Amino acid sequence: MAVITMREALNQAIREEMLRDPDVFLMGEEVAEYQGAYKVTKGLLEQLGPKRVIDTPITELGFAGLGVGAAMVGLRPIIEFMTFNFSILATDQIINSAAKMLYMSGGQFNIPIVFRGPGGSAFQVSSQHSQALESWFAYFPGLKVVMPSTPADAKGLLKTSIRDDDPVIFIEQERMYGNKGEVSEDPEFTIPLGLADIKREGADATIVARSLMVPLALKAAEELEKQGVSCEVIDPRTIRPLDIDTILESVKKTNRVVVAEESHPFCGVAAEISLEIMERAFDYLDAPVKRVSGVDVPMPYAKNLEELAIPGVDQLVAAVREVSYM
Amino acid sequence: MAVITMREALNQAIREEMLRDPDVFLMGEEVAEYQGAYKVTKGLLEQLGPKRVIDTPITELGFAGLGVGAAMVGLRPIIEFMTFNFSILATDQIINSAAKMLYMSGGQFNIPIVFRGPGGSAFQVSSQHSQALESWFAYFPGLKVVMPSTPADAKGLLKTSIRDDDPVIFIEQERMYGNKGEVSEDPEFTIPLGLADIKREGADATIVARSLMVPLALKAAEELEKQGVSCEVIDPRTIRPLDIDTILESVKKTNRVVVAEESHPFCGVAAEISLEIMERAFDYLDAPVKRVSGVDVPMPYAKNLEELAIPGVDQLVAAVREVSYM
Amino acid sequence: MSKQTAPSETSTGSGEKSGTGVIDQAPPKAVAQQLKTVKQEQKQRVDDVDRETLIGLYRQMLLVRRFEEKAAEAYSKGQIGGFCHLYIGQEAVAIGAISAIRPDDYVLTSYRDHGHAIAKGISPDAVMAELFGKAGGCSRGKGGSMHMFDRKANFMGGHAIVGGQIPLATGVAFASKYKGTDQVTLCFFGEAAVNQGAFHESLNMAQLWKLPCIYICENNQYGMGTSLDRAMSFQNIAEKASAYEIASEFVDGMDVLAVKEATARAVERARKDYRPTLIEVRTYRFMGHSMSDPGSYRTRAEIEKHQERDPIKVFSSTLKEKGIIDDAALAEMEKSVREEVEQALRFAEESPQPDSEELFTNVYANPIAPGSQRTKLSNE
Amino acid sequence: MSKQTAPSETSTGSGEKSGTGVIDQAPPKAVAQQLKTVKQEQKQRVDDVDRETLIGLYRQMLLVRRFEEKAAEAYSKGQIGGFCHLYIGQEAVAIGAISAIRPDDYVLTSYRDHGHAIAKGISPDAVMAELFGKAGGCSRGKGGSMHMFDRKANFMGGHAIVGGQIPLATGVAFASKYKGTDQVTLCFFGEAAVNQGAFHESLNMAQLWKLPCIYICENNQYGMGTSLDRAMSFQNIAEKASAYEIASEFVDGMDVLAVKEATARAVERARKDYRPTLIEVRTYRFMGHSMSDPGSYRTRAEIEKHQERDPIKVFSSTLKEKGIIDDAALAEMEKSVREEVEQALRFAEESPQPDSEELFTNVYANPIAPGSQRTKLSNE
Ligand SMILES: Cc1ncc(C[n+]2csc(CCOP(=O)(O)OP(=O)(O)O)c2C)c(N)n1
Ligand SMILES: Cc1ncc(C[n+]2csc(CCOP(=O)(O)OP(=O)(O)O)c2C)c(N)n1
Ligand SMILES: [Mg+2]
Ligand SMILES: [Mg+2]
Repeated sequence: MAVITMREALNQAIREEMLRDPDVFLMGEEVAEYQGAYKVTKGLLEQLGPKRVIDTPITELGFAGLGVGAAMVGLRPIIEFMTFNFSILATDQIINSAAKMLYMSGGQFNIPIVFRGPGGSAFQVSSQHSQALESWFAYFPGLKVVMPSTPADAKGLLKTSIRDDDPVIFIEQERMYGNKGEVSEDPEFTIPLGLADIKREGADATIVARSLMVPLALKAAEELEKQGVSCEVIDPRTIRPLDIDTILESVKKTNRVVVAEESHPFCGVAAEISLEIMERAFDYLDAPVKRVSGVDVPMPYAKNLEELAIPGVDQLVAAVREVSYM
Repeated sequence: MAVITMREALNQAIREEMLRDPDVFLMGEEVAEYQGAYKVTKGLLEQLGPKRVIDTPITELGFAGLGVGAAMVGLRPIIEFMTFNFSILATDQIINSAAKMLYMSGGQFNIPIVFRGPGGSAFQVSSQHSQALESWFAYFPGLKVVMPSTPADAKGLLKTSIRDDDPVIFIEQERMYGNKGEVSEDPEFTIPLGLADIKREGADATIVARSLMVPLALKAAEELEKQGVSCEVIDPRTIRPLDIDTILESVKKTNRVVVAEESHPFCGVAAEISLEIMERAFDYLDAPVKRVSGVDVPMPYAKNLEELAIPGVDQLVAAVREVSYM
Repeated sequence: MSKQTAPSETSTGSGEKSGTGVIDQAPPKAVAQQLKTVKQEQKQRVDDVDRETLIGLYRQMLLVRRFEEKAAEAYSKGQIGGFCHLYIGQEAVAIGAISAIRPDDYVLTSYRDHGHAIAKGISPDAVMAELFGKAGGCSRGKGGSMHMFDRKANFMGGHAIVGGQIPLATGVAFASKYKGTDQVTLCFFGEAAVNQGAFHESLNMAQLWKLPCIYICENNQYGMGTSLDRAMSFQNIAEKASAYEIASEFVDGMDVLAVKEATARAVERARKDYRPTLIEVRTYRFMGHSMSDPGSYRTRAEIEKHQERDPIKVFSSTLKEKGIIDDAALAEMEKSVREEVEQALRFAEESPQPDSEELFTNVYANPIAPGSQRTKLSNE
Repeated sequence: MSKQTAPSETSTGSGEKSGTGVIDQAPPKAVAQQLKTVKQEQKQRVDDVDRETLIGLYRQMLLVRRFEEKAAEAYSKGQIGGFCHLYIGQEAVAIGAISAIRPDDYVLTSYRDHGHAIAKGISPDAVMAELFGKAGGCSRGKGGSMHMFDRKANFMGGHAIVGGQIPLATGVAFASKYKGTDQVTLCFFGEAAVNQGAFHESLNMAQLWKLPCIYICENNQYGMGTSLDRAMSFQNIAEKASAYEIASEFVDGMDVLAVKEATARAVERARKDYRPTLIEVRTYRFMGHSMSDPGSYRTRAEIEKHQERDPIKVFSSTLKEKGIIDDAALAEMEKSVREEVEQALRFAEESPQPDSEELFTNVYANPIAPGSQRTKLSNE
């Protein structure tokens, strides 16, 4: 297994699936000649040609809808949003067409499409370019939502998403594109959707973390180990469908939970996870589930403010101590 | 106080505020000559003239953005979405412009705008026309979200929303437009945002319900009274900012909570309310908070299926019995 | 120098124009004149079409008309719910256009989709049952009036968001070119949908990438209660094609043969050269926007004026004058069509409601039961 | 008959066209020719403008240029973060256009907004401090490079969603007409934004309702790495105005006076008659799309060719040839501009970071503390 970056892992996943299945094509702004705004699609135009790797005009609604239409007749589009902030212009086609087509056609037209790109905060790109939208899409039945936190997960989950017969929202984290990890080179390496991963085992408290928060949670767990608290870190990886069972098993063992997210809190994924834990493991909880989120304000530009806007290791440590009544 | 419909109450609110403040104007599809697709804006064109009551082309993104621009220079637009389903096309301007303008301009440009119209389910209008989007908008700091459940609340809250200096998402329920109730005729009658209303007092269990669910919760409470359970029914009325204090006070008294909503469950408002209750009143809970939501599928057309898709009185009764361990 | 540097003149746009009212204010004489012209042109066109096709076209228009009259009746009785947008008056558009394509070509349209569905080959039984929300409906009762679908017929749906089908159709056409087939896609939409950003974005992509999509704007002159000129600054829709350098054509939608011919020209362009076309079809709806529309924005007189050019009446009189059909045959056809519609009604009434379990099916093609993946993995 | 029934001809659109590559492939001789033409035209225009204005225009272009060169330096040192889109090469557009409006008129633009901000009267100090994310910035450090704002200057922002400012500007113009003022609004955007639905929807409303908005498309021929002809099927942007019957003009963006004059004509139309205009300004950016753009989609030769028509160089040589300014005065001006930029840099460096509390301010104009409304009510 080679050590590669998340960016390379995503690139491999797309490349391998495109080589495997001629119905897969890639479309988005600057994905072809420019090699991707964040270089995730590097080399794909050269290898797969302009028929299958397509630069679009800046018309998110239009090309998202075009992708859904192509998927209706059996193609398997990968639609890149340069960032998920711009998917906001395309939500009508994602939510009204992609998510509902199978249902409202009485089972006739499934939509095998992947919408992918970076989401969440980047570095000082301010309010309109720093949005975490996973809860937005996960709200809608008909969509699947995936957020990897390691290069291996990125590759395995993206390959599965491309093979999946339903619309998948695949949210990468721009700050993590350079993160490195071991990744299988087996072209049949995939990771099922709807399966959480225990990133670290522990006995005293559970941290549920996704995407950008996973490495922070692991750091917090290390720090807490020194303080005598053994933390289990669970990464749901797929937000919808959510593997609540894995989380519940952990809760039943540790009796204490912190849910971490970089997104805004209100009606976010942590709220959903907390409710599901409460519904199904209430009697196991020794403390209320603690939520640690990004702050409830638009993202500011100034560096000092931006740093305050996203949860850090210290906050996670404090949260675990709080639920441990330390 | 006259007994009028929710439709008339909304109409009065708009009319009074337009008479009070010449900077208020109303814009949307079919709001003027057609008198509103659901007749909420009846008579306004005649009384206030075509300069202030304006029919638009079917360009939701465009006229939502036009409203935000007009609000930047001091006008106070009321933008009607024929239904909130169509606001999905306009989310970019609501979320990237209206919600963030004050923040990213460092406090210089507030956006006094109301986006309003019917949301949630109607009668057999199928998947694309039956969506509850309150959690979607409430996710974003910068927006306020209001959902009235009685004619009086509708009038008092809409008037306050129009006078408010921030963007307000005001979601009416189409099935409730004909509901009747007493409404003040005092042109200074308003209801503050961020204030929940105790629709019925009770001692044994709390039902938190909004919009369409409020009358159902009241019916359930009547039924439960007969069974010996005294229910308190709380209507938050404003989803953001959420008056969690009123809910907490009730929970501390009853120790049992059901949160009802017609929306999909995942990352919805009930999840948020549950988490906040858990965070701040964990030790008062005698049972986990119980969520009763619309089902987690797109809305089907067939009448028999549609009826199964939205919570009914029976489900609320059963939920209260469940948290009461009956 | 590339051509963008060329135009240096100032174009000053139009001046003030009426911003209200009914747009089609032709005086009575002009209407009579128009009617005469249609009929004359139609008579010439008849010569190029074989008898069977002509009679088939007529029967289809009649079938859609009678079908919808029956649906309106059922709606009034409460047998059909939700929104129900009738196509009465516009039949020549769907029937004419769809008669110019092959069964394996694709069609997408808006919520006003009963006519297109039947024209594309869905049985009236299945369409009526869908209106009734029954299991025998073409979308198994889950879609309703606005969401007719049929995979076998390549009928890719009625879509209820104004303009929503335009990017979708562009994608279906993209797929044909991608796969190298010669299938074309017809995309129908109302004139009010032209104002949506989705129209603009789609036509640009279609011409940029040369996609075999034929955009058919059914200009019935109103979007709900708003007349064209109150919503569109420049109302010559066919000419808007020039902003994308796309082929375009304007055609009279009251003449089924005119629509058929124009579509056939566009189909040729699309099938052979993967080139898109925008066709503006001038038509008129005789009923309200939907079953719940009071319709006070149009005068009785205006509607009646257009009814003189009822595409079915015009066509039957042409066929009679040309000796293609006679009164007896017409009466016979009327009878068989009415029987077909009665049969559809019976089918719909008798079809069962969808099973309650159907509420939860078709959300995902690959549903993932909670925990199922874990089991799968631990079994490995 | 109304005009919509008129066009019955078939327009067949364009045939195959190149779908790739650099669009502006003028041979060297043509460039020289072009340069000569600009200069000749500019010389004639100079005669209609007073000396002080001419020198002011020149100084402003120079100020923006030197300001951004300094910003690029600071960015490389890590003093500025995020995205930073430079305007170098395009200065004649913002400076020329904004010189044709009054201080109480409005300006909105995209993320590429430093030049417009300074041209509209925000001090270089405040713009630089904003880039540095400091409390002294024109958006108090909360907006950054892409979100310059100044209420006093009626500078209504840089906006970071491509096309997002177009509906907003339409609304600002709507408000002027609503209030009955004669203020006009300038809305700047790149040519790639023309493909967004927001452009289409806005221009239709502006002409339908006759709004005093001037849409200025800065056609620098690339949207990031995508050349115009790879994204737009018909590339004559000024002519797209005809799809809305809107006034339009094409102008050379390397000539500050040409831009000023064209804008002045549009302003007249907007101020007097509330009529919108679309102006396509042909320009070119000399730097990458943003500071992080490797820029491999253009050749050095292509950039250099355009640099020959550097709007600042062209204008200084015109002014010299016309005897408006001499080398000594130019050197003097260079010095004072550099001092002004140094001062801005010092200001930005010395300005404090926003207070941590600022994280939570400006979310709402009427914030509602939890529970506060209850107290208020029980006090009543
Ligand atoms: C995005 C969106 N906005 C509004 C509506 C409500 N609506 C349904 S049909 C319609 C009028 C459409 O008119 P047109 O496109 O001319 O088609 P027609 O109904 O005349 O066939 C409107 C406003 C909708 N369904 N979708
Ligand atoms: C809706 C949206 N899509 C994509 C982007 C990313 N992006 C920023 S600038 C740009 C190119 C815009 O080109 P153009 O409109 O020509 O303006 P220019 O940068 O040339 O001034 C792109 C794709 C964005 N900011 N917003
Ligand atoms: Mg119409
Ligand atoms: Mg550009």
